[in-house]
Amino acid sequence: MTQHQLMLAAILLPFATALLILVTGRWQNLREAVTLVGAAGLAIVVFKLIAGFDAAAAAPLVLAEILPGFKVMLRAEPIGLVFAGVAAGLWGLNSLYSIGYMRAEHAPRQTRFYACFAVALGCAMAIALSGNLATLFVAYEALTFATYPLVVHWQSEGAIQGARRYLAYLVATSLVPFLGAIVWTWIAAGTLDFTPGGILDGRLDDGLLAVLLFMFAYGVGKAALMPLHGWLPSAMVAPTPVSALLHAVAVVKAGVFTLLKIAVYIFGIEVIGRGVGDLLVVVAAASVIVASLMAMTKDDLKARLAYSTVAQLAMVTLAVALGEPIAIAAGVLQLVMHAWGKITLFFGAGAIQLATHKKRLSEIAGIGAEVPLLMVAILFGALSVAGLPPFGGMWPKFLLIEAAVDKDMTVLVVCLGLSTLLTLGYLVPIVIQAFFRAPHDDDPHHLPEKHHEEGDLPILALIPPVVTAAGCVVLFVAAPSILAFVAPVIGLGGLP
Amino acid sequence: MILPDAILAHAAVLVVVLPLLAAPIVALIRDHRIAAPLAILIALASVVLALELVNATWGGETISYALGNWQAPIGIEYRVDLLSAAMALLLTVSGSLAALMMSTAIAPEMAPGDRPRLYAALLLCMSGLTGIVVTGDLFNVFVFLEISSLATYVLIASGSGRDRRALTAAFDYLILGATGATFFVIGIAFLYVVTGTLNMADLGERISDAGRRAVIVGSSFLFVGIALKAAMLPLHRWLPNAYAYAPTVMATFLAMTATKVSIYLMIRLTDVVFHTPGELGRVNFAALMPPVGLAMLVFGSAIAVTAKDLKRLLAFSSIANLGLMLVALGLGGVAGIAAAMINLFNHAIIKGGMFATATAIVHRRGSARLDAMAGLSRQMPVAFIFLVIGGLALIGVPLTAGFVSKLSVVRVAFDLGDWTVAGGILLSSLITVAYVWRIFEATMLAEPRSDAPKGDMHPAFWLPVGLLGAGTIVFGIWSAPVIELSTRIAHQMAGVTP
Amino acid sequence: MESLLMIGLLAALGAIAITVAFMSDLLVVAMLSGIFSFTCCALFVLFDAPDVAFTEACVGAGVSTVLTIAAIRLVGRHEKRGGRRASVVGLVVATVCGLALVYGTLELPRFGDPASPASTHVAPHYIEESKGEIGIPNIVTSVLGSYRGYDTMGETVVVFTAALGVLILLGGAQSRPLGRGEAPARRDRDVILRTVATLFIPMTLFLAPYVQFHGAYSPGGGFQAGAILGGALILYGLVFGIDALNKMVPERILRVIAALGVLLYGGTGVVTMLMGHAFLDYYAFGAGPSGQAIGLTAIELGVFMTVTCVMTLLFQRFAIRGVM
Amino acid sequence: MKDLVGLFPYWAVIMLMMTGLYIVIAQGNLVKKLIGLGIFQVSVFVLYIAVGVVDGGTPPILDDEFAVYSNPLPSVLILTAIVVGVATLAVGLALSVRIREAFGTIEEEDLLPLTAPTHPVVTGPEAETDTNAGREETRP
Repeated sequence: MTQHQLMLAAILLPFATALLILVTGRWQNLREAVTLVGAAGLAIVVFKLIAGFDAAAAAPLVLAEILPGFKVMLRAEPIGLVFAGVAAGLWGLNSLYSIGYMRAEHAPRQTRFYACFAVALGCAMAIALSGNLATLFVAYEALTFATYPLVVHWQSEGAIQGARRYLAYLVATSLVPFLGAIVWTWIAAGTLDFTPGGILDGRLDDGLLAVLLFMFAYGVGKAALMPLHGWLPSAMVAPTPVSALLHAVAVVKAGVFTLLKIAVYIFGIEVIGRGVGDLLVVVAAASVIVASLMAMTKDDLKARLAYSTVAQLAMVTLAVALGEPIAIAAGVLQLVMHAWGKITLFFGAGAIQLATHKKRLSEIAGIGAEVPLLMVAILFGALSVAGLPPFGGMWPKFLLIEAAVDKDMTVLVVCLGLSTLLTLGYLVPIVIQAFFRAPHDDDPHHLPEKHHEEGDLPILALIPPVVTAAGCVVLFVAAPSILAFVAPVIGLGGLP
Repeated sequence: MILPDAILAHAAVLVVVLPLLAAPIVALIRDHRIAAPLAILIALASVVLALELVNATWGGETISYALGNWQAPIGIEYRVDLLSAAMALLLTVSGSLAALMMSTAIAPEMAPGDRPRLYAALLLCMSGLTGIVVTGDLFNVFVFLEISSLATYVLIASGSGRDRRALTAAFDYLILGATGATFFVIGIAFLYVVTGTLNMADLGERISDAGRRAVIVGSSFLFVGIALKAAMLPLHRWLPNAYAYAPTVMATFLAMTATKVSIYLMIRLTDVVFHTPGELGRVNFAALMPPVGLAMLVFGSAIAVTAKDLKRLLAFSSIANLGLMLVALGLGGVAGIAAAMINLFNHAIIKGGMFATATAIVHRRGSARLDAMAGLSRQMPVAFIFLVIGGLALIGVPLTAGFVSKLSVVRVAFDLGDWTVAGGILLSSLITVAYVWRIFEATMLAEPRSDAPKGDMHPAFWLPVGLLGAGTIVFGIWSAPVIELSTRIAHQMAGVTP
Repeated sequence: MESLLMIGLLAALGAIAITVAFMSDLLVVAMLSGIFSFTCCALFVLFDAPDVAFTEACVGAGVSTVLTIAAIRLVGRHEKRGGRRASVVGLVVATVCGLALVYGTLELPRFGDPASPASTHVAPHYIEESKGEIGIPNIVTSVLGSYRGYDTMGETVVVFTAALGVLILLGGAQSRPLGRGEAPARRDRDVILRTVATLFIPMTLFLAPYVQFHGAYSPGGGFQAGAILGGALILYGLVFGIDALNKMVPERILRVIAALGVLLYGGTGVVTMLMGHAFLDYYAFGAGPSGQAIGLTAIELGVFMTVTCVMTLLFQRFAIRGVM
Repeated sequence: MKDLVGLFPYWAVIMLMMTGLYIVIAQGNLVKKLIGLGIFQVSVFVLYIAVGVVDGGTPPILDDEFAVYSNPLPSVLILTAIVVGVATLAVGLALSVRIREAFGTIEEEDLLPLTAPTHPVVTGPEAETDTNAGREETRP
């Protein structure tokens, strides 16, 4: 298949899967088999796309023209392919986990769940492969609406409220600042195509460019830059596999990916680096520290992880704002590493809940003995997210600090170091609590007569976290090849 | 295209006269099972005629048809350009879709013997509105305005089989409509006195020599008369009740046509009578439109959030969308008129689709109250999907026609550097999200009633709902037809060759 | 002399209008509005518009008043006073509009100016050419029937639409037929009325065709004739009871003829079209005035049929309805 | 000054029109509104006819004796408008009859609470007769 056909296949395959899920919804096993086959197929397609990628031959594929000049257009490029690879690779694992989780929870409306999940993946693929800002916006909006039914899944009063906040934040930011910024860009530059080196240089003066950059940074609400991060904790009302999707696979990732694309292909890295992004650096760095501190205060495991995401992904915004090739490289790597690390943590949190019906940090004391393998996986994920070797998460932190040093931003270097400590501070206690504390006897949720074991845990809920934890280690080794893959488009000479 | 030349030569007048003369025949038929197909057939024949008109005027030609062979300004002239032809197409298509649904939709609320008369009233309303858009004579506009208005009052009042408030809604509209029409007549009087002609084109030529004050007052009164029919703030009071209490199928037709014709008149009078693009008369009404339009946008959306009934919600949403059209019109220029036309056509499709779906829901469940629609997503999944499509289009989600509409106006505003307008439009879509989401939460998340009637849409609604829903999507992706048409119209209006 | 008369009539009109605003007995108000219309008729005659005066007398003062009174019988006669807020709004709106109009008149040609654009642009064609083109002396009839015949067709359709509307609103399944003996006419009294009516109705029956066919030479035509005949039938119904009227002209017949009138008018246009001419181009029936004469006769007949039947039908519908 | 005197008839007619408009807006009784509308419209007709008057002219019926005729066009337009007026009146009256039957009143003030969107749905013409204000007066 040609690149064009592969791109179309990558987008259409999840939609076709969704359709098949709806058709086969009545037969649970068949429906879940369809999901898995779809996920495997997508992984293969994206792998072929990456393997066959040739920067010189990557021609755009125009699908439609919504308004004259506002085209729906696809084009493969390295950063997008990296995102596509992450999303496609994690969909299969997430589906396996979903099957285990949803069956164990006896969740209703599972057909809708799997179908929307597939649609969300299709939208993520479209975002990854978009050839211009217009297409990216279209897919970005579609992703918001496709994930709404997932967030509201339990349809309890709390779920409805949380989903409302989720939608309000994302739609409000995308329809006002984001769309406004897109139209402004469109008028100023006369095009929306992603062009290496950017399209805005010389079209607007630097002051206005800084304003525009802020409109994008806050318009892309999915990037959850503080103070517009509120939707992310609200969305925790969703089932855990959905949280994993939001945090690791598609949604937040789509947000920061959008920012990366805008930095590289709309503004141009040098343009941002010459001072346009300076204010955003401050905001993003503050976001990193504040969100980390807030994470430490949360007792609910998933809430803690949510604030952790806000902090970790603010680093990508920070990378974007620095406007240095190394920083962008760090941003791309952070996108990958955080996905694998954070999905491990969410899988773990969900599995703990399945196995022990506990979801608070204070409740899980002593469960390490019951679910040792799971807790080790969680530890791997935590260390990777914190940025310690030998886990993939080390790379982006390292490169980001290097970029800050390059720019002589001593304060920023301190900030980043502090953030690593804070991350350890809010993630490692999970493991410590589980292994080294004795269970409280007065815990009302603790049922002494029933001893929890990993045997209680559906095997499908245990394998995915273990695999992703192992992935974190593998990525430590694989990171240089990812860097080499994206290096040409971001103007990174040799490897650092 | 497909009709013989002998008919083609008269297409401009036939598109009006055919339904006009068919109405008495339909009204006389006793058996509603014969009257309904006849009405549908006539409406479809009008669509064919309107298509021919579009075809004939596509390249920028203007068809002039002298009625009674008395050349204007001695006699009455039908003057069809692309704008008129496209409007005629919109009107006849809307009429046909309403006719297709009508016999099923009103069956529960109207005795069989009364139905043929209602079909006749629909035909009269349609041909009256079509008469307005094809004529080149100002007084003839008034006559056909009255035909359509009288028919509209009756169509609205016939909703009293479900809710007696339809009667007061119709009466309110009658008083306001008749007052508006009288204002229109006063306006004509002033313009006639100072120019001596009723033909719009002739008026346009002679108006430059006319007394300025008389023209200002005349055009102001014309404008107020039209604004009343266009439900322009603060003259909008009739619209919510009229749409909410009219039989839903009639509300579908009205939402697609009635206010649109007023927008047409604004565009037409801007161009033909007053000849100063961007301004209506020597008073700069164009400057008035963006603020009023923005106010309508915000006000309509805000009230829609509080509505407890789907039809009322859609009615207030219509006010908001009319505001958007006025904003586009007020921005002026070729791009502004084009954006207004894009909005006009797309909104007719979107809102028509939503009202048509509401018709199907009311037909099945007897009510469109939001609290009575719990569980709709499971019990009427097809209707629910079309509500979702329409709702997303109202928000302006990409890949729907609503996005094309909104983006085209925002683009013009940005181009002109009008930040308030651009920002206002974008912000107002947030309120849209709020009211559209109320529909979704009511239909998807609320606990269904166990006694809700079973079954999805009646087959009679499949075609209209399906067509309009498909149009919402198709014109959101492949917007070229609507944009090409609107741009050609705008060019023709501004006298520029594309 | 004429100016004095004009001022007097206008003053009377003003007085009536203001009285209407302050009276709360609807019956009196309805009568006053009839008088208002009649006074306007006098003004129309004074302003050289006898055709309009004729029509206003038949339709505005006659049929309208009867319909209003028939409706008042059903809705109650006394109005409730109140609504201070509304009167303030009304006063403001009316004043603003009035001042705007006065401002607009400041540059209008003065009253009766022969050089005004209205008198010099299109109208001279009608006055000078209609004799040759249409061949009848009454210019109003020429313009109404031929030059602007399409408007007149629209007007006929408006009348038909009104009938259709009233039939839907007060007819069919929703109608509540009046019980026998409830009819508004009281046979025991009103001897004088019955006697006068017996004399009057045949006279009007003669008058109607005269007005119809003499419309080419003097004020009159299909509308006026229709309104007169309709008025005669309404009078018959008022005096001898609605049942008698129904017996004489059943509603179904009225409906059919009303529709046929519209079809006759429109059909004339369709025929001219089939003969290869424009819609409503009467020259299709023959060159010069002879063709026009055929066309005008046909359409005037159509108007006459529709107006007569609709006027009667409207009255019938209101009269037949029982009081709640 | 002479010009202003020449405009006097117009102003008198405008006064009449505005009285009619005032009745339409300010009066709460539906039939009274319709009558006000009638006065408003008839006054507009007078304005039209006044516009068509030509000094020393005669009615536009051709005769060898006369040379100056008043403008026939306004007459034609007003003939049409009169008929439109009565058609609107008829439909309006029919509506007020139905409203009286359905709500028991034709006073705007009393109708407002009964027609508020929050009022429960009532179908059919005779469903509610709780407001019987003025019922006795309906029989003349």
